Amino acid sequence: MLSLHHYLILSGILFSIGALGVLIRRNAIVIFMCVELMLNAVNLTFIAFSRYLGNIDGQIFVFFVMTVAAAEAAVGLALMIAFYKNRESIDVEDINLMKL
Amino acid sequence: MFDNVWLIPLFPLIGFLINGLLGKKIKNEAVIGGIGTLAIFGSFLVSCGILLEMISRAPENRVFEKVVFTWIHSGNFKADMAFLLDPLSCIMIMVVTGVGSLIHLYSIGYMHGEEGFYRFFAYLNLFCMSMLLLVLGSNMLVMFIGWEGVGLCSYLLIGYYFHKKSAGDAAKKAFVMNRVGDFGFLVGLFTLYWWLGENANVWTINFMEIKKASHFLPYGGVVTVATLCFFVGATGKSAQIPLFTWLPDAMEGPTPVSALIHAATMVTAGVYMIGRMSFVFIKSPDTMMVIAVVGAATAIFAATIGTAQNDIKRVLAYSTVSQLGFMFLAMGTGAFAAGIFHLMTHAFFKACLFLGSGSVIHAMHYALHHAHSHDDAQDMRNMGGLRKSMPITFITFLVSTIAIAGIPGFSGFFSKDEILWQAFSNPYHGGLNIILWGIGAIAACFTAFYMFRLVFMTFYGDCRISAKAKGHLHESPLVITIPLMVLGFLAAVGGYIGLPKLIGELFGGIPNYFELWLEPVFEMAQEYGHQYAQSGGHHNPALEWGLMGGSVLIALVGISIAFTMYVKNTDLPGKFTSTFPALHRAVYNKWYIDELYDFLFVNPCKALGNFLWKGFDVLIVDGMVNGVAAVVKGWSSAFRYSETGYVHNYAFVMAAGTVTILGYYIFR
Amino acid sequence: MDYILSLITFIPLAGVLLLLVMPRNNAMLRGVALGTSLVTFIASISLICEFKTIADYQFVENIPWIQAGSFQMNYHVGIDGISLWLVILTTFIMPIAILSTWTAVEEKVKEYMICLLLLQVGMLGAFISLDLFLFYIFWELMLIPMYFIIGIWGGKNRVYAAVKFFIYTMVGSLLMLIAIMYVYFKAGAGDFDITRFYSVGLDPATQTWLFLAFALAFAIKVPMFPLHTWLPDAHTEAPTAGSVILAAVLLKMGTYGFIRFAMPLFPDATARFTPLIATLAVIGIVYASLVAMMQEDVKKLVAYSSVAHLGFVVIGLFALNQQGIAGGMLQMINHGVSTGALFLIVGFIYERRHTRLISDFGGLSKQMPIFATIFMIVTFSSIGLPGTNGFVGEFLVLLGGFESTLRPWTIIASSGVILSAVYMLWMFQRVMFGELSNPKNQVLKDLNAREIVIMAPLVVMIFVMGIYPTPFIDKMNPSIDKLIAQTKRNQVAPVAAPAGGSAVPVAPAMPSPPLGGHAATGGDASHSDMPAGHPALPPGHPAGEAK
Amino acid sequence: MPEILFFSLVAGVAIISSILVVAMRNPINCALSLIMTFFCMATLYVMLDAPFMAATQVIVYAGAIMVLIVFVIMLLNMRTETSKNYVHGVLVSCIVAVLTLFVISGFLAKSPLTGATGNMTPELITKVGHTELIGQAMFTKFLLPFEVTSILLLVAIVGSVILAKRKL
Repeated sequence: MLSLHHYLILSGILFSIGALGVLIRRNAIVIFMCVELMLNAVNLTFIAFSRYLGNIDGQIFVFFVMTVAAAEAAVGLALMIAFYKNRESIDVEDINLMKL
Repeated sequence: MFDNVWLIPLFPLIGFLINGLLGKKIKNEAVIGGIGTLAIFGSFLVSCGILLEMISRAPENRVFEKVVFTWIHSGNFKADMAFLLDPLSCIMIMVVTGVGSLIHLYSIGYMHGEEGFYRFFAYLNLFCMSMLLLVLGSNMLVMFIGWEGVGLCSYLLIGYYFHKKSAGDAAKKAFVMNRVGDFGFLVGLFTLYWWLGENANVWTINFMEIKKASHFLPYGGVVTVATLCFFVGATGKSAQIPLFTWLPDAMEGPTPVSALIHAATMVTAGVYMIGRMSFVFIKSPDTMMVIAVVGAATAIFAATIGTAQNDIKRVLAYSTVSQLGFMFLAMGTGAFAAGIFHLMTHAFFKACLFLGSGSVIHAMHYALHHAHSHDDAQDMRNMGGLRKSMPITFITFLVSTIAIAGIPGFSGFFSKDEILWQAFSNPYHGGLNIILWGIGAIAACFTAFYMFRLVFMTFYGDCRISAKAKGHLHESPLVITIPLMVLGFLAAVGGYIGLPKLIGELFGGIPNYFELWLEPVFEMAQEYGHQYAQSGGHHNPALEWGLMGGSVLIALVGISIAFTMYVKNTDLPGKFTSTFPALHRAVYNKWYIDELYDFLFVNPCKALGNFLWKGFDVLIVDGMVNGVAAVVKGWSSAFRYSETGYVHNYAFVMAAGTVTILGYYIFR
Repeated sequence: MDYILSLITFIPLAGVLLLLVMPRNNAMLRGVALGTSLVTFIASISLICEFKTIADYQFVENIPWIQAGSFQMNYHVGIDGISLWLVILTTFIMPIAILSTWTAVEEKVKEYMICLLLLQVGMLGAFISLDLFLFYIFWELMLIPMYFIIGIWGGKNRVYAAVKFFIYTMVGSLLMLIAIMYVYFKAGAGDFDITRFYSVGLDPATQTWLFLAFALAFAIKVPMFPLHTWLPDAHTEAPTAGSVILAAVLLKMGTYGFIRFAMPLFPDATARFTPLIATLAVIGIVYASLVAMMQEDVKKLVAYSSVAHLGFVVIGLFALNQQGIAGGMLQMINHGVSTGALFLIVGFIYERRHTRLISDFGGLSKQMPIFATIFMIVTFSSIGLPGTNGFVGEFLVLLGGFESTLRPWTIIASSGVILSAVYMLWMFQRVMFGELSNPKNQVLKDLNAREIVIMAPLVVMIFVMGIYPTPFIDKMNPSIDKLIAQTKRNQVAPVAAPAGGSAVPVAPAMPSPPLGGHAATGGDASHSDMPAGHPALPPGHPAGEAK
Repeated sequence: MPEILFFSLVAGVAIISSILVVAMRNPINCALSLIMTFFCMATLYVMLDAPFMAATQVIVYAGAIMVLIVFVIMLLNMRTETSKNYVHGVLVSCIVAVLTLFVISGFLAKSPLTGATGNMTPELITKVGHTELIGQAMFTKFLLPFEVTSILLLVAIVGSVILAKRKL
């Protein structure tokens, strides 16, 4: 029987992969996509719990997460474009104003 | 009249303020000089009034104290701005204002056309005010204002030609050496104040109150310490060994300054101070001996240097140091009245000598200037034969020289002879007396020698400047010669108010008026002195006559040597020099005392200062401070590597941290 | 007139607010700042007029401020004879300081003036605080504007100097904060009123540590050898106004702290450390004089002379008798006037020549006669010539020292009068005398009207205080007596009280407290005759409160 | 059983495609893999009786956001990175990722996995309809957050316009 655990483990795997991507990639857009991946993993958890606990609140949260993700996409991509205009690159290693 | 004593220092102060603040705008030399001279002359008139009133009073009513206002009052310490009139200060104000007035008058002529004419008169007035405060002060602190004030004026006036480096150096040297003395004065003051307060509960610095409480003071002990400190102050101010080297250098100042400050008044402040506190000094036999020995040593030491100098003013300067030595010798042998007497006569003849030399320099300068010659106007080797062109200067100069040499009939004879006699016969120093007398006599011989050497080199022989310049030589104007004549007259007759008893008896018992006058001042000191005096002096008239004759003989010997060497046989000095080159060099270079002081004090101080600054301050203290900073910086720069500035490093650390923390909570 | 002290303290703050909203018109900004400081000065004159010559604190304001549980901080201000003159000195120096950099500071004038006025608030506040907590706040408040003044408007090496100044002072004040807290807990719950702390009898061991903490903070500020190295740097780099204020007022914070806090609060420790502190002060005098002698930079020379002068002040204070403390207090004011004037003078020539090296000058007397006269007066005041202010203070300090147990130290310190003459006159000679050889110096202009206006009040003060110092001394005398009584009595109390306590008038028959355990009660014996006995505290509050 | 099979299939595809997202060099490929993952997610949502969420997932994520990303990638004309694809700490990062997974598993193993239960049963969903259930909750209980969301979006719009327009 398909249980909550299945979903949660899948979600954990996806989350870990997303996190790995965030940590190892240099391309800002790819990192951004990995963040989206992590968000999705969380969404999956929300919905799974919502289903198994019979509580709709989780799904509403997913809704909000999506909104945030959309807003994030808009602003984040705008930032990247702005940065690219400036530096001709969106390599995160070039975002190093704080470096000594 | 006594109540108006505050006017005496006030007049010069007003003169100083007017000339100092407005002098630049006035511009008119006659007005500036007039204000300056009138100011001090006003003080002179007041002083005369005070003198007359004092004479009219009975001897026991001659002490008067005038409090103007309370200056400092803190706890049990109180210092009033107050003036003390007694026979001693009366003599001093007469000398200061009298000689001061004449020198002011003289300066109008001498300083004519100098840049900063007003400045000169302002300083001169300020000096007179300080000097008057010094002699009139009724407590040690008011005296100290004057004490430092005259030092300041001396500094200002020596540095009058401030664009000359030598003048600046000399001024600084004078002030600093005076400061060393002041240090002694202060410590002495503290010691006396503290000891009297602590042990006798007399918290005072007032002379009269100290005098009243002086019976509390022990013989020797703390008094020796205090008086020695005071004596250090006196050596600084009065140019005694070891602090005498500033006085010859002080001749960088204009000549009237040398006459007023460095001959007649300021340098005698130390003598005056000892006289003022005679009742304290006498209580320490050791100090008295130190004073006598230092005085005698200075007298002979400076006299030897005086024999080899060529600068006319420097000879006079060393002569001053030497004569001051005589005064201290008198003070140290308990002959306070004789010391003060010599102070007074010395003020007359030395002021006259300096002013005379000024007159000579003035003339020489004028002549050389007009002949476009760059020869030194003060070098006696350039002079000679001036007696023809400058008769008044010559006569007054000669009179004063005779006076200083100690020829009977002139003022210097009476005072110097008195000192020598007292040195020989005083009851305090036992076997040392004869040595003191001997040194004094030899110094007197030297004095006669170098003074007449000066006269012969300057006024006799042939003129050694170019013929062109010779034509320009002429007698100085009246404004210069009048003070010379007055001072010359005083130098001749000033001694008769203090006729030695021996001579007085010859003329029907004329008393020694001077000693009589000062008797109430030094009475107490004599009383204390008798406590430990040894079996009285040898009051043997025959011996006194003999010594008197001896000292005259000594003076004549000095004069005749000078006559032989500088008039009759002018090759002799050169031969002498070539026979004893080392001796001559040493004497000519003032026994290398300046170099010795440089080596002993100045250079080590500089080196120490430099070491402390660069070695200690910068290297050690700052090094430690900066070292701490460097250590912190080193650590932080090591830690800095954890902050790479790359976003993913922060992300990584954040993730790892989160995982660690969560892991801890989940698996604990 | 009840709020006159607050008024004086916060007028500059009002000036700051006004400056904040003003447009960036430099002339107007300077005018407002100057006006503010002048108004403050005029207001402070009323303090002198209204001041009664008694020992108590006057113009007292005591308003509850922060109440956090048992902690209570009050806005408690007031002055006595000791702080009166320092307040006046501060308000007197401020307009002069503002005028001094009228033209020298052209950048960020608004911020500069704000910093200066804020600094004034801090200084005045520190002098009038009677609440330790309030004092600490003002003490720290001073630090920040000064840091900016040095760090922004300073010379070449300004950042180094500013940071050094900041860190040095901060280290000290942190320790002081800890000590304040400790004293507070020892005293038991209540407010931070210093009069309350005066009566807390601490045991000698505790006093030692607390005294050291306070003394370190104050010694750094004074500054005493060997904690002085921030001073030459800070002075050299600071703009003229900064140097003037630093010398004239900020350094006094240290000595004021000693006399107001460290000595009466920890009398035993004071007695114990007097030889040490006197030694440091004497070393400071001789050492700084020797170092000053060799300086090549005029400003550094003056800075080192400050160290020497403050050494005299410290000797005077620790002589702990009427003359010594009065002399020390006078010397503080004198030093403010004379050294302030010296820094102004250095500022004048620096503005003209942009160098401070002694070797670059020489013969200026010829070109600048007015300047030469003023410079000479100030120099002699700094040397301590009788008739100028420097003498009275120095003399009283030495006299006081000589009367006290510090006699040997005083004799060595007296040699400072020689050394000060050496270094000051040598500097004066090299700068003002000699040939006017440098062509750049031949075109120097004499002082202009503004500069004369700046110097005139200082020169007047130099003579007034030198010739008639009586009003200054008279006004402080009762407070000094009280201070001495406090310090001396407390010195006896913990030791002599068990033996019978006859040394002090003990009103209630209190059992003598055991030493060590609850030292907080040690002050009971002396509590009853405290003039400002705290009503909130019953005499002899239980020792348990101290926990 | 078929449920589990199907789940495994979908989950496998999701994992593989998400790994591809991390591993692919070309951003476009990454984006396409991500879209694949999103579709898998939508499928899973359907399996969890949340069809409305599945639809939203497809529309918002796969539709809007991914289009935006692809657009940007193309706009910036990004090519396959030749060398410096990854940062240095790949291995360490992998360890952290594995640890993350480990921690999550640990949490799952230890936690009772309970929470506030509700009355939403598959029967109710089929009866009332998922969309309506969501709508009811959204416009009653979560009305205020919902409205606030609009402000968030507004801010995002303004922000992105400014960022993209202004010459930085």
